[in-house]
Amino acid sequence: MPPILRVENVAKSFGGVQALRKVSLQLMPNEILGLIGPNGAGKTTFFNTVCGVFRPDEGRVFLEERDVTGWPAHRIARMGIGRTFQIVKPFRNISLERNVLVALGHDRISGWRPSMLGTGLKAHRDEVRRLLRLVGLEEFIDQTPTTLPLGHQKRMEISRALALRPKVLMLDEPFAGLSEEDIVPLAGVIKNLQREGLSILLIEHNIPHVMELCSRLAVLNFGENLCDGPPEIIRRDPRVITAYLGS
Amino acid sequence: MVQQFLNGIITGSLYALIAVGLTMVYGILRILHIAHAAVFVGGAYIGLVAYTFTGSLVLALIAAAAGCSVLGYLIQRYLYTPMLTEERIVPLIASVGLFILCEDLFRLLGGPYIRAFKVDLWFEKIAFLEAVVTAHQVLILITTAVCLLVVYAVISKTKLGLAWQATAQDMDTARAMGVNIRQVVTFNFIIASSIAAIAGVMTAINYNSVLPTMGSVISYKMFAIVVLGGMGSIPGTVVASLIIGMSETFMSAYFGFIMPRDAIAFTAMILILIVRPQGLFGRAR
Amino acid sequence: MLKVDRLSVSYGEYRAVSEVSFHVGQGELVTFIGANGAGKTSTIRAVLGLVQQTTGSIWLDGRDVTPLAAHERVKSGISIVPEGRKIFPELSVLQNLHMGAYTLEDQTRLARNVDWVFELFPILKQRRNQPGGNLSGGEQQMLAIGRAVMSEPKLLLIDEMSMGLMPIFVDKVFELVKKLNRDGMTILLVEQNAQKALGVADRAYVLKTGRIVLHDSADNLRKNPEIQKAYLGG
Amino acid sequence: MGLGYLTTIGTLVCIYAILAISLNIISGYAGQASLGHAAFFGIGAYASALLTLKLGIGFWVAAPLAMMAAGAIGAVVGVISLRIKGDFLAVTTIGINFVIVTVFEYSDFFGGAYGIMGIQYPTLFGVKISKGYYLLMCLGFVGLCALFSLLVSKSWLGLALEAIRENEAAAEASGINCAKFKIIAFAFGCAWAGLAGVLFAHFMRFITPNDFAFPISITIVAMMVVGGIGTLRGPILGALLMAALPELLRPLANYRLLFYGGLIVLMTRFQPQGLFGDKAFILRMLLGRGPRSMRHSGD
Amino acid sequence: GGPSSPAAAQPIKIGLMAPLTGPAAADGLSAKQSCEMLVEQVNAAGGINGRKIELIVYDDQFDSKQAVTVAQKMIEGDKVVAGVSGSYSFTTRAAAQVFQEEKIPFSVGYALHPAITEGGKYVFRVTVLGHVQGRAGGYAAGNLLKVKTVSMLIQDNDFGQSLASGFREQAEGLGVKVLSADKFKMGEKEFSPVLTKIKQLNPDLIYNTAYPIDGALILKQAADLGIKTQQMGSEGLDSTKGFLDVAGKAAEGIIITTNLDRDSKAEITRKYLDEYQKKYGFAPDMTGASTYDALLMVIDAIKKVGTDADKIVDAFRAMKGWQGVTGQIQAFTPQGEVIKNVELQVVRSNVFRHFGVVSDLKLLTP
Ligand SMILES: Nc1ncnc2c1ncn2[C@@H]1O[C@H](COP(=O)(O)OP(=O)(O)OP(=O)(O)O)[C@@H](O)[C@H]1O
Ligand SMILES: Nc1ncnc2c1ncn2[C@@H]1O[C@H](COP(=O)(O)OP(=O)(O)OP(=O)(O)O)[C@@H](O)[C@H]1O
Ligand SMILES: [Mg+2]
Ligand SMILES: [Mg+2]
Repeated sequence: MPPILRVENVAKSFGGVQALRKVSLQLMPNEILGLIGPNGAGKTTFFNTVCGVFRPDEGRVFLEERDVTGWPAHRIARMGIGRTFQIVKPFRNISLERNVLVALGHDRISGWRPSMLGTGLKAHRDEVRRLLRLVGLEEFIDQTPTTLPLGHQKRMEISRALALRPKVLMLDEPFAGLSEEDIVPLAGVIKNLQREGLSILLIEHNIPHVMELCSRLAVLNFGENLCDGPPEIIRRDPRVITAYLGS
Repeated sequence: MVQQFLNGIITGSLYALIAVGLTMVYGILRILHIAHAAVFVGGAYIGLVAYTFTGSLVLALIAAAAGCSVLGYLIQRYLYTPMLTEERIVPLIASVGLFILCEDLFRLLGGPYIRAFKVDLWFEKIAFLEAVVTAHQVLILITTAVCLLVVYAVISKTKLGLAWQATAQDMDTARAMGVNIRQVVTFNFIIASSIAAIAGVMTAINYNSVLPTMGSVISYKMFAIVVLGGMGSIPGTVVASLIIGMSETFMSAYFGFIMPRDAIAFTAMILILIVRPQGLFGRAR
Repeated sequence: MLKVDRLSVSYGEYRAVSEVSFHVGQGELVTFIGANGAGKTSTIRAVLGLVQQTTGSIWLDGRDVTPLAAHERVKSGISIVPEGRKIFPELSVLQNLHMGAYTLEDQTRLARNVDWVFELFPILKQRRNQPGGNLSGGEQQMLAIGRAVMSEPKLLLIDEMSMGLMPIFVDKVFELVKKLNRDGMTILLVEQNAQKALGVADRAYVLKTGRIVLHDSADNLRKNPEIQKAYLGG
Repeated sequence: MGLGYLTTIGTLVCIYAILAISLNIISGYAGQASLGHAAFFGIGAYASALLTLKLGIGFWVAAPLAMMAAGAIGAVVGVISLRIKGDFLAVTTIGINFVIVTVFEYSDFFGGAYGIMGIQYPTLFGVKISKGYYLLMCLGFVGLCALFSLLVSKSWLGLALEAIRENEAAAEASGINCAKFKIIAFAFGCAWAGLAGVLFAHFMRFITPNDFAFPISITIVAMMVVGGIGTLRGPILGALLMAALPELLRPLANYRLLFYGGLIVLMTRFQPQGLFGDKAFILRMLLGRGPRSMRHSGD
Repeated sequence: GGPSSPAAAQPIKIGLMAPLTGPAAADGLSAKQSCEMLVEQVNAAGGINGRKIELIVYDDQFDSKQAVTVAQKMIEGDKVVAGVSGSYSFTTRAAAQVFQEEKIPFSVGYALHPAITEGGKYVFRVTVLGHVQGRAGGYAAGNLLKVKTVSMLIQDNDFGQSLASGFREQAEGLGVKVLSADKFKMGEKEFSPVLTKIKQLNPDLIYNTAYPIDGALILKQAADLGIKTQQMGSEGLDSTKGFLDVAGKAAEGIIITTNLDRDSKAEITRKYLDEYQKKYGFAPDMTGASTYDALLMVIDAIKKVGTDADKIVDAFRAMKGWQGVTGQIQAFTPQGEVIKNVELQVVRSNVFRHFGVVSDLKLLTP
């Protein structure tokens, strides 16, 4: 089976800082791949490069074997990559409903069809509700993100990414800042999504949950692949232990 | 050629003197402070009154700076600060309203007519290399240099300057670091307004005139400079002032009929911004 | 050291914290645990005077600081690691640290503290002249922690300490907190990693929808089966 | 009061209302600062004046052409807005206003400093429209413009613009082509401003570059802000209020401008979300909702 | 006091529009003060056939939209029998249209835009067209000053443009060479760059079409740069407070074309100058004098024929040889443009003095 997302030797530097030296990665269909590595290893930069926020200095990105390197972010999003942000970026002053609706309507908005001046957006409220319910935010549907605690905002971003009906979901530290109480159901949701056929790439420092959730781990260090493999093996890799996990 | 170069420098330094205050205000509150021009005109009027009574330019400058500090403080305290949480265009419009109000107030108080502001300095002009500089122009150059150096030193070398920058970026967090926001903002406005006052007096004596509408061109044109400099960067403002001063001078000297000076300033700004959207000294975001 | 009496925080009509009372003794390390939206951040910000609509009173060192503005409270020896890091994005790393020591007058101590922070987090030293906004999430978190300890506070408020930090550093910062506490610093810690937080704390309060529902020594809470189930993933 | 006087003011109010509504599409919905809206007002006016005078085209053909001209140049500003953002864009649009007015003022093709004279009232089926009917026609266009704005805000397009206003990075990640929609917002907003220009030119029948200078842009922004940015009723009512204000203040004679400025200060200071915005005092009174807890006082 | 008027007589209303606020407030005030003085004088002398005059003054704020509403308001609301413009060109042009449509006589003071009178027969102007005045300047340059070369500084509005085009036409016709022609914007302050260039060209004459403050700065900066060339200006500089005070000794020797001769022997002019000085404490400007004449003509016409609009218009048209503050009107063209002499004034010891007069009819007829 070909990988759904294939990244080859991408490099990216900011002025003097080489955030990615050479990173390759393959995400197989229907897997949860954990991307871990020390702070500043280049994980977020990697996400941004794949999603089209940055153009890589070198290397190529393939989505379902199609070269999408250098495509603008919105096109990649429409091609089927949904993502969340490490530092949350909600649409701050509009309701959660409209936050999610934006992504839900991406295909309606993109084309010049009659639906663009469409009949009430309200018609999609049920779908939005479903997406918010998934992450436990249904009751906040009419509130704006500014009035919600950080943890809620992060979960809203997952709903929003799912509204794109993506093939690949990329989550940047979804558990950070969430209490254990909230993580457990969210991890369940992620697992479910995978079962329903989504491929998921996950950056996370919460090792116990990563180990449990991911079928495979890839480790970045100083902008390079350190190693990858099943969680049990990675956990015992001495290089990973010294660079990242600690005793 | 030498003369044109001098003309450019002098125009540029007057611009810098006015724009630096705007840059400071923008730098800390992120407000496009149109009413800065009203402070500038206020300075010219106060200076004129003080000079008429005392006959001393130094006293006139001090009086203008003091008066405008109060004006600046009031604007900051009772108009801008309560509006900080609003959309940024709201304080801008408030500022426009204030500018209209002040301009008309000056007209009502000082009459619509132009008033001469004649100050004789200890020499009249210096001629060298087939160029001429008047005493007023020399005074402008010196004042500008001193004011700008002082501001630059404060901002880049002192804790207060650091607090200014921090406050500009995140007021809440700056407060959490122990910055007395109110004091810092007040101080910023006092310095900015004092410099505007000094610029007002300098402009008035250079052109031997004070009139209610002398701020109207300045009110928006200075933004071309502030933006070109990178919004909030003092060295950027100085360089931008000189660029605009020079381009206006050389354009109007050699192609004077193509467009008015304001349009030259804005054209220069737009062209440079298209190449460098963050301004000359701004940081790319 | 810190005594909070019937503190309430509202946002408009919504009351996020209702009448919570708690205290943190001199040299204690106290932690707050609670789900998202329980009101932890609101409480911490209220202690520092950063939220507007509050009622109740806050005592610091036996002094009523309720009428004081935020910056005055900071002067009397509080500092904070804010939720979401709140790094000054356009100040350099070094300038960010200097801002942390805004209330510290002594230049030599400032320089020493900078060195100390750089020693704790070597990556910050490498990035010292870069704008804080360009750092990675974890690097920013380190900077936020470093910035907070720069002023040698008497009372340190930490909102989400380990957020975004890699595992080695999680251990490291908990050790750091423990050490600071042992050296005499009073600490109020909000942390999602309840397991670790209870491991270092002396006492803990459990918040739920704006109220304190439980309060006990850390050891006892760790053994409490309900807490284990809800917050410790056990 | 005389009918002619009232129709004159009414027509001007309509023209301003179209300007404020159209600016609101750019600034209120899409969140893009524009302090040069008068330039597009001018483009519409000049285009229609020249088309009718020089080419002898009728009003009803010239009007859409003029709208297109303004919209096309608006789209160019949209392209510029992709690169220059935020306050930089705001000041750039001031510059664009200056440059465009300079073009009118310094090229003989546009009548130079003398302006353009002899523009005619439009005819409908060969009959010259009278002042009263012209006002009705303008009202009709205000209605169309408001309807357009309403459709935008209720449609996917409006949602996309809102997303761009709130956060561009997140909008891109949600599949929104920010570049395209910014250009669309500018193009539509400016095209409507162009229509206002058409109406203005044929009403005044004499236009000079002065009529489209930067202070007019500021007036339009002020109408939008004073009324309530981001809403539809805000700009309309704001235009009504602000365009009538100079006449309402006429009894103050010499103190007119003083009060005008003062009122702007007071309105923005105490009703920063607009007199008719969502949180407005007036609206609350009318709808009988009790006073909400006041905003926190700033430090 | 004059004879008391019958109580039943309604006052005759005449409208005045002027920029009383905004950037041109000084000129508006001059116009308003002059007209108020005139109305006081006429009323004190018993009014017109026993009826008092009531002056309705409106502010146009230097805005053509307001000019239109103000015109409507004075015609419909106040039912004025005639209107007077003490305002600039573009506002006056916009208002003229309304007066023409409503068929109310409109007498224009100092606005120079050529198209103002194009509106129709109800619109008149008491000052000469900018183009004509420019021609007079060119004539003076070539024939009286006998200069060979000239540099022009042209204000980029209709005022400056029309003066400059007339000047250029006439001067070039007389063999004067135009070395440079630079435009500048109203409110410009820094002329050193262009003056530096002009200094190198070294013309015999510098002609500017500036308003008072800009003109004062041109002269002052020219003096600072050591330029000793003869200067010439237009009625735009005919202001004591705005021009002479600011330019100071730099103004010495400049010649301007205007329609107010401050050394005039005519009694009406003397009286105006003296009384204005007495009443307001400073010497009046051309803008005041012209607007005064515009109003005075209306009053004289009403005295003759009553308040019927068409009769007033006809009376206007018949006013050959009418003497006003700003000189004697030779005739009106069918357009409604005035034909009268252009005065040349020179500044000596910081006051305007008589220098000459241009009275060539061929040149003065638009
Ligand atoms: N815009 C930028 N300019 C300069 N340097 C940058 C920029 N963005 C990231 N960096 C640097 O690149 C490196 C990689 O950053 P990145 O955000 O990808 O790390 P990360 O692996 O996501 O770390 P974390 O786990 O802390 O989030 C960091 O050292 C950071 O300082
Ligand atoms: N600015 C605000 N306006 C309105 N409501 C707010 C605001 N900030 C927080 N809230 C509400 O107050 C409640 C408490 O929020 P707070 O941020 O204190 O929770 P928390 O315990 O820190 O949560 P988290 O663990 O997610 O950080 C939440 O329900 C939130 O919705
Ligand atoms: Mg990261
Ligand atoms: Mg929190």
